[in-house]
Amino acid sequence: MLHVELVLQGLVNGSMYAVVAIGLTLIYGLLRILHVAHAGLYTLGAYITVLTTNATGSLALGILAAMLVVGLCGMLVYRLLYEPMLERPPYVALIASIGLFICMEESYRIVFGPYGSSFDMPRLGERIALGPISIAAADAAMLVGAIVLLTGLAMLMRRTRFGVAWRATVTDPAMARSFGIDTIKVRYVNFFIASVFAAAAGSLVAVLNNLVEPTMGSVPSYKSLAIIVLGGLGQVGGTLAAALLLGVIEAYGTIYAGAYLDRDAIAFIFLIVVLMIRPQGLFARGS
Amino acid sequence: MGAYELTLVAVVSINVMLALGLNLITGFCGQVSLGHAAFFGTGAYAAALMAAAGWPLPVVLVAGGVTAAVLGLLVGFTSLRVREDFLAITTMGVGFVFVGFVRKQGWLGAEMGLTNIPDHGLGDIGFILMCLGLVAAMAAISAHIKRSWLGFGFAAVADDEATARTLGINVPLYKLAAFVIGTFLAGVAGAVYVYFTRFIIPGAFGFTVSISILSMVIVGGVGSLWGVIVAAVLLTLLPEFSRVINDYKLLLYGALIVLTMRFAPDGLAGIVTSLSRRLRRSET
Amino acid sequence: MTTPLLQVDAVTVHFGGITALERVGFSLVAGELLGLIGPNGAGKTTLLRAIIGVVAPDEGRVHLAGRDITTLSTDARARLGLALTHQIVRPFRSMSVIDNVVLAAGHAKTGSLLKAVAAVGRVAEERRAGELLALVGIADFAQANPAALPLGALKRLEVARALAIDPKVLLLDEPLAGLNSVEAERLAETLVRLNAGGITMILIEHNLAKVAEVCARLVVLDNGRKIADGATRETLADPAVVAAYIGKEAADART
Amino acid sequence: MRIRLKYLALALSVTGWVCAPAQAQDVVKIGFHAPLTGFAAADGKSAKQGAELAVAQANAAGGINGKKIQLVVYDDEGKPENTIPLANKLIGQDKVAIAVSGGYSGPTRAAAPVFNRAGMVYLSAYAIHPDITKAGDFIFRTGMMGEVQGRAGAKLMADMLKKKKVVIVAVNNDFGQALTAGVEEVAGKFGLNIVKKYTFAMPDRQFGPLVAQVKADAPEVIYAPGYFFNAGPLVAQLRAAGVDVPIIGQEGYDSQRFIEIAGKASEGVIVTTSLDRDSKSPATRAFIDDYEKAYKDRVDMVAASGNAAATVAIEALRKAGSLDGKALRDFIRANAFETSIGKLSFNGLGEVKKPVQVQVVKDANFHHYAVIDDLVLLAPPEK
Repeated sequence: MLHVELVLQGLVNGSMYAVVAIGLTLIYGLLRILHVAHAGLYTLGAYITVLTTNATGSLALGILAAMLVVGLCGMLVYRLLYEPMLERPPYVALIASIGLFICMEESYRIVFGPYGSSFDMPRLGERIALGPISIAAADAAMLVGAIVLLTGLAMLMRRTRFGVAWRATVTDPAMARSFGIDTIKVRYVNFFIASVFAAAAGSLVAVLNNLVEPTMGSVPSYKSLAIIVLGGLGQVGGTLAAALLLGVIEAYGTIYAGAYLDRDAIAFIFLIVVLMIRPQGLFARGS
Repeated sequence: MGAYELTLVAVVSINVMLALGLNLITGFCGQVSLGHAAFFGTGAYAAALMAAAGWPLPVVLVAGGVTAAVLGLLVGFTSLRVREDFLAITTMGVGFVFVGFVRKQGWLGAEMGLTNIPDHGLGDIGFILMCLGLVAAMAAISAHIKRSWLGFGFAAVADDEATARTLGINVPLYKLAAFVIGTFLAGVAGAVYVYFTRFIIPGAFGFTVSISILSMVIVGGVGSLWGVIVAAVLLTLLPEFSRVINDYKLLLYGALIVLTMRFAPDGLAGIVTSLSRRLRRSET
Repeated sequence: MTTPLLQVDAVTVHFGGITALERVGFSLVAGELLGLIGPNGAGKTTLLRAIIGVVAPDEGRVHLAGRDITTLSTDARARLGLALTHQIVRPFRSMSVIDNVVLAAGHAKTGSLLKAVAAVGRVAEERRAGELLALVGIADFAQANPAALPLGALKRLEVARALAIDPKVLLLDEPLAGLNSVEAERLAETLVRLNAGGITMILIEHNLAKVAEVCARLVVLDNGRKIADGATRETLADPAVVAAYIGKEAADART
Repeated sequence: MRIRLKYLALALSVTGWVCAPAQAQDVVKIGFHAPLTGFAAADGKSAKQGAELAVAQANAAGGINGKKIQLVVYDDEGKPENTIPLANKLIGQDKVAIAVSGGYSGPTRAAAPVFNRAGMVYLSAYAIHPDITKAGDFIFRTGMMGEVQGRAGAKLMADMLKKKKVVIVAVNNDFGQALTAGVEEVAGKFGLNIVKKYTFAMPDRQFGPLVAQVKADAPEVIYAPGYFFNAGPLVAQLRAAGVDVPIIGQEGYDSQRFIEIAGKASEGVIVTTSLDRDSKSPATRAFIDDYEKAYKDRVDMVAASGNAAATVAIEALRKAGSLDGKALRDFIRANAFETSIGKLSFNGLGEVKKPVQVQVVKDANFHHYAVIDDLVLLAPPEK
């Protein structure tokens, strides 16, 4: 029974990683940018969710507002920061992104204060029983939220014009343009969708922890980088699998290796071992 | 100079040493590392153990450097296996594994850190002179490497590994050399840090330290020696200058990095080069 | 008969499920200028890459001056005297044109870490690089940034840089492509002169008239297999070679 | 009363301007550093506000022999190496008379030898590392050492709650390590059985696997050293998982934010701390009331600790008869101080001697539960 719960909790954490990292991998896949500031947008999403919900009393409205505002912010980040540096070596965008992330965290601290914020009314504190096992309602919400979001993304990628355009642009931008695909628009929409995922992750975590803080993006900022690398940079399915796997490994690591290693160290030892064996990532397709 | 300025010089010196070391790896040889603090920390822990065991200062400095270089060699081997973005993330992972490991090691003081480090015995002025001497030596080493055929080879590796190979350059060996020399400098900086603070804790060698060192290298201008030194000094002193605006200090720091990358991605060195070029053009 | 300078035995290269080269072998005597021809996709570039070691063959051996170099790294092969020019130019874009050549001319220094650390002076290498740039006809561009150069000049930079490592065997992957006819004529003359001066060469070239003019002997590849190897005139008349080219052209014409 | 508040506001606005040029003879300066940016910024802000309040109160009451007190505040960023120049700046440029640390152990350990060498009194408000006071006899600690508080926790669990089977879930830093060590030190004496020990990282907010494991361990009590930002989610997740045994927290929990985050789950959580919310002592009442008025926020332990350390500094400046470091040191060593966290006196090492407050969360507020004043058990080290 303990193992069922450990795996389940690992999947809850893993699904949170997945929702953050999916956005990152969409951006990497298209533009080869390691978008560290993605975690700053995630924090913004969490704050907007809590503040809007407290102001209006509606969690749904809070989440919606977060997704919309953060999605637009993501496009803005692309327009103002990344677009002019696409021709530069990749570390330029990486360092710029780190600088932006520092700015974001500091702005949140200055504007919202260092203590963090919570919902006026704690939400989803109950527990749902599913036969012999039971799960906290907040955990269930995280899992269901992640499944809905990721299914939505899968449908978007498979069934819509944008999905086709996205995949064409990733494979060969010049070819995509010659087929009449507006690759510039694809990039903007891509940033919008990725940022919406960041916001959604922020909303879910706000509900899960009942706490949003200026520095809450720090851990996702580097851990999601590890995940997209494990998943084979730019691979959506690989990222999902890597996130869930890492969640479960960390769950076991926390319990059984906690005396020797930090939780973050467990994640990165896993990463390094995998990369030494498969330098292209765990789930990358063959070159 | 008062004690304040003297200690500030020590802090700046340590950061310049770290930036010079990373500049060899990332600037000269093109291997982006997000885990430089791990080598800094390795040197510091080795030095702390040696100093507490009673070894004299010169031995401790060298031991710090050598221990860090051994880890540097190991990480260098990973750079032969993974490249570019993968290498950046791998080195970031090395940083986290280092801190995560040290945090749990009783013999390294775990969270309480290592203490009982003897005085360096040089006096305040003597210590600062040692710091400046080390900075000068490291700058001289960097300058020599840059001028030498080793530096020429590094530039080729940074530019295009495969082509460098067809010209007879043993790329793996060059990369390992960059990692070993660069991390040796970081280890020496770690030993200096130990004598400066007289205790160490795992938190002093975390990811943010790696990021701030890398920022110095990039803001200075990748590969430019003086640019990196100037950036290391400026970025270290920025919080001191901006104590007036305590609350906005870190915001300013982040904004500076963003603006540099956005408008002058070649860093300070790039700004100066383009200015001098413009000046020359207007003269003719 | 003396030992061949370069000996390629039954080299096979697979990319995924595709066989790029299948048991290709030939040998090269010192002083030869060998033409390597074949239709697009025949495996010519892959063969040069396998000889220099950028591509690892799945089977087969490569010998240079009697020494088995199959397991050596690219840089070790370069130090033993193999040089390659790229079909798609790859200058070091962070260096000036002349520095590209100076670096190669310093191969004796960069070949060993200890020498590389100790050595600073570049005078001899700069002189040699200047000569080579003049030889290939781009001395005027010496201080320019490669990014500012026309393709023709970059193709000649490739040749100058490869020559600078003082190769025993020079592998030339379409050095004349992208040059205008005057440039191509001049570079071809230079290559012939260098060959006469003792440098052994393998030349990939599309223009069969040019090949016939320059090379005494040809190796012909088609679909990863060697279909002919011999004196230029006889080889070009070989029905199998004609069929490979014409078949290819016919096939191209159909699409 | 109205006049007093006006002074308070004025004093607050003055202390905000760190670099305002002020003639040395007009003011007496107190040096202060805390982490105002980064992950510990919340604690830094509380400590700063607590200290500022002490200064404002003292200035409203006439300052020091007619001179105004000025608090010189710097951000230590939580970095030891940065705090060394900072301490030297406070001594050399700002010419402060005494200094207070509102920071964590790392920066405080780095600064303590600097102040001690300069012969200047330095008071650590809430950093827990044992090395701090070992730097010399000018260094005092008004907060509890981690080990001492850990011992109090052991007594609370074994003696007062009569629970013997404990699982420890500690934050992985010096605070968690020291508290754990304190419990372990006296576990035998109290017949406490430490079944399992786990740690979590400072930024962790999700404890699913730990919660599942603790539930399987079925302890009688959980000892969980951490801060409100870890403890809020941890307690909520433990309760949501149906773990209903008592949870023992420490001064890191002591913030209204803990209750806001954990919500109903916080009810019944017992913490060992320094601040008694139900205290009748005038010093404590004045602190709580003025703080909540001045900052429109609830007090927390860190604010109280910053306030108490600054109060000791101000009392010494006022009554030692000289601003000389030795005089201040001797005065602090020889006297007891009435502060927001009770009556403080110091042992030969400079460690505070005071009882431990035990508070329980009831109706969304901290309330008095008990006091542990076993001075033998709580005796800090003398060497």
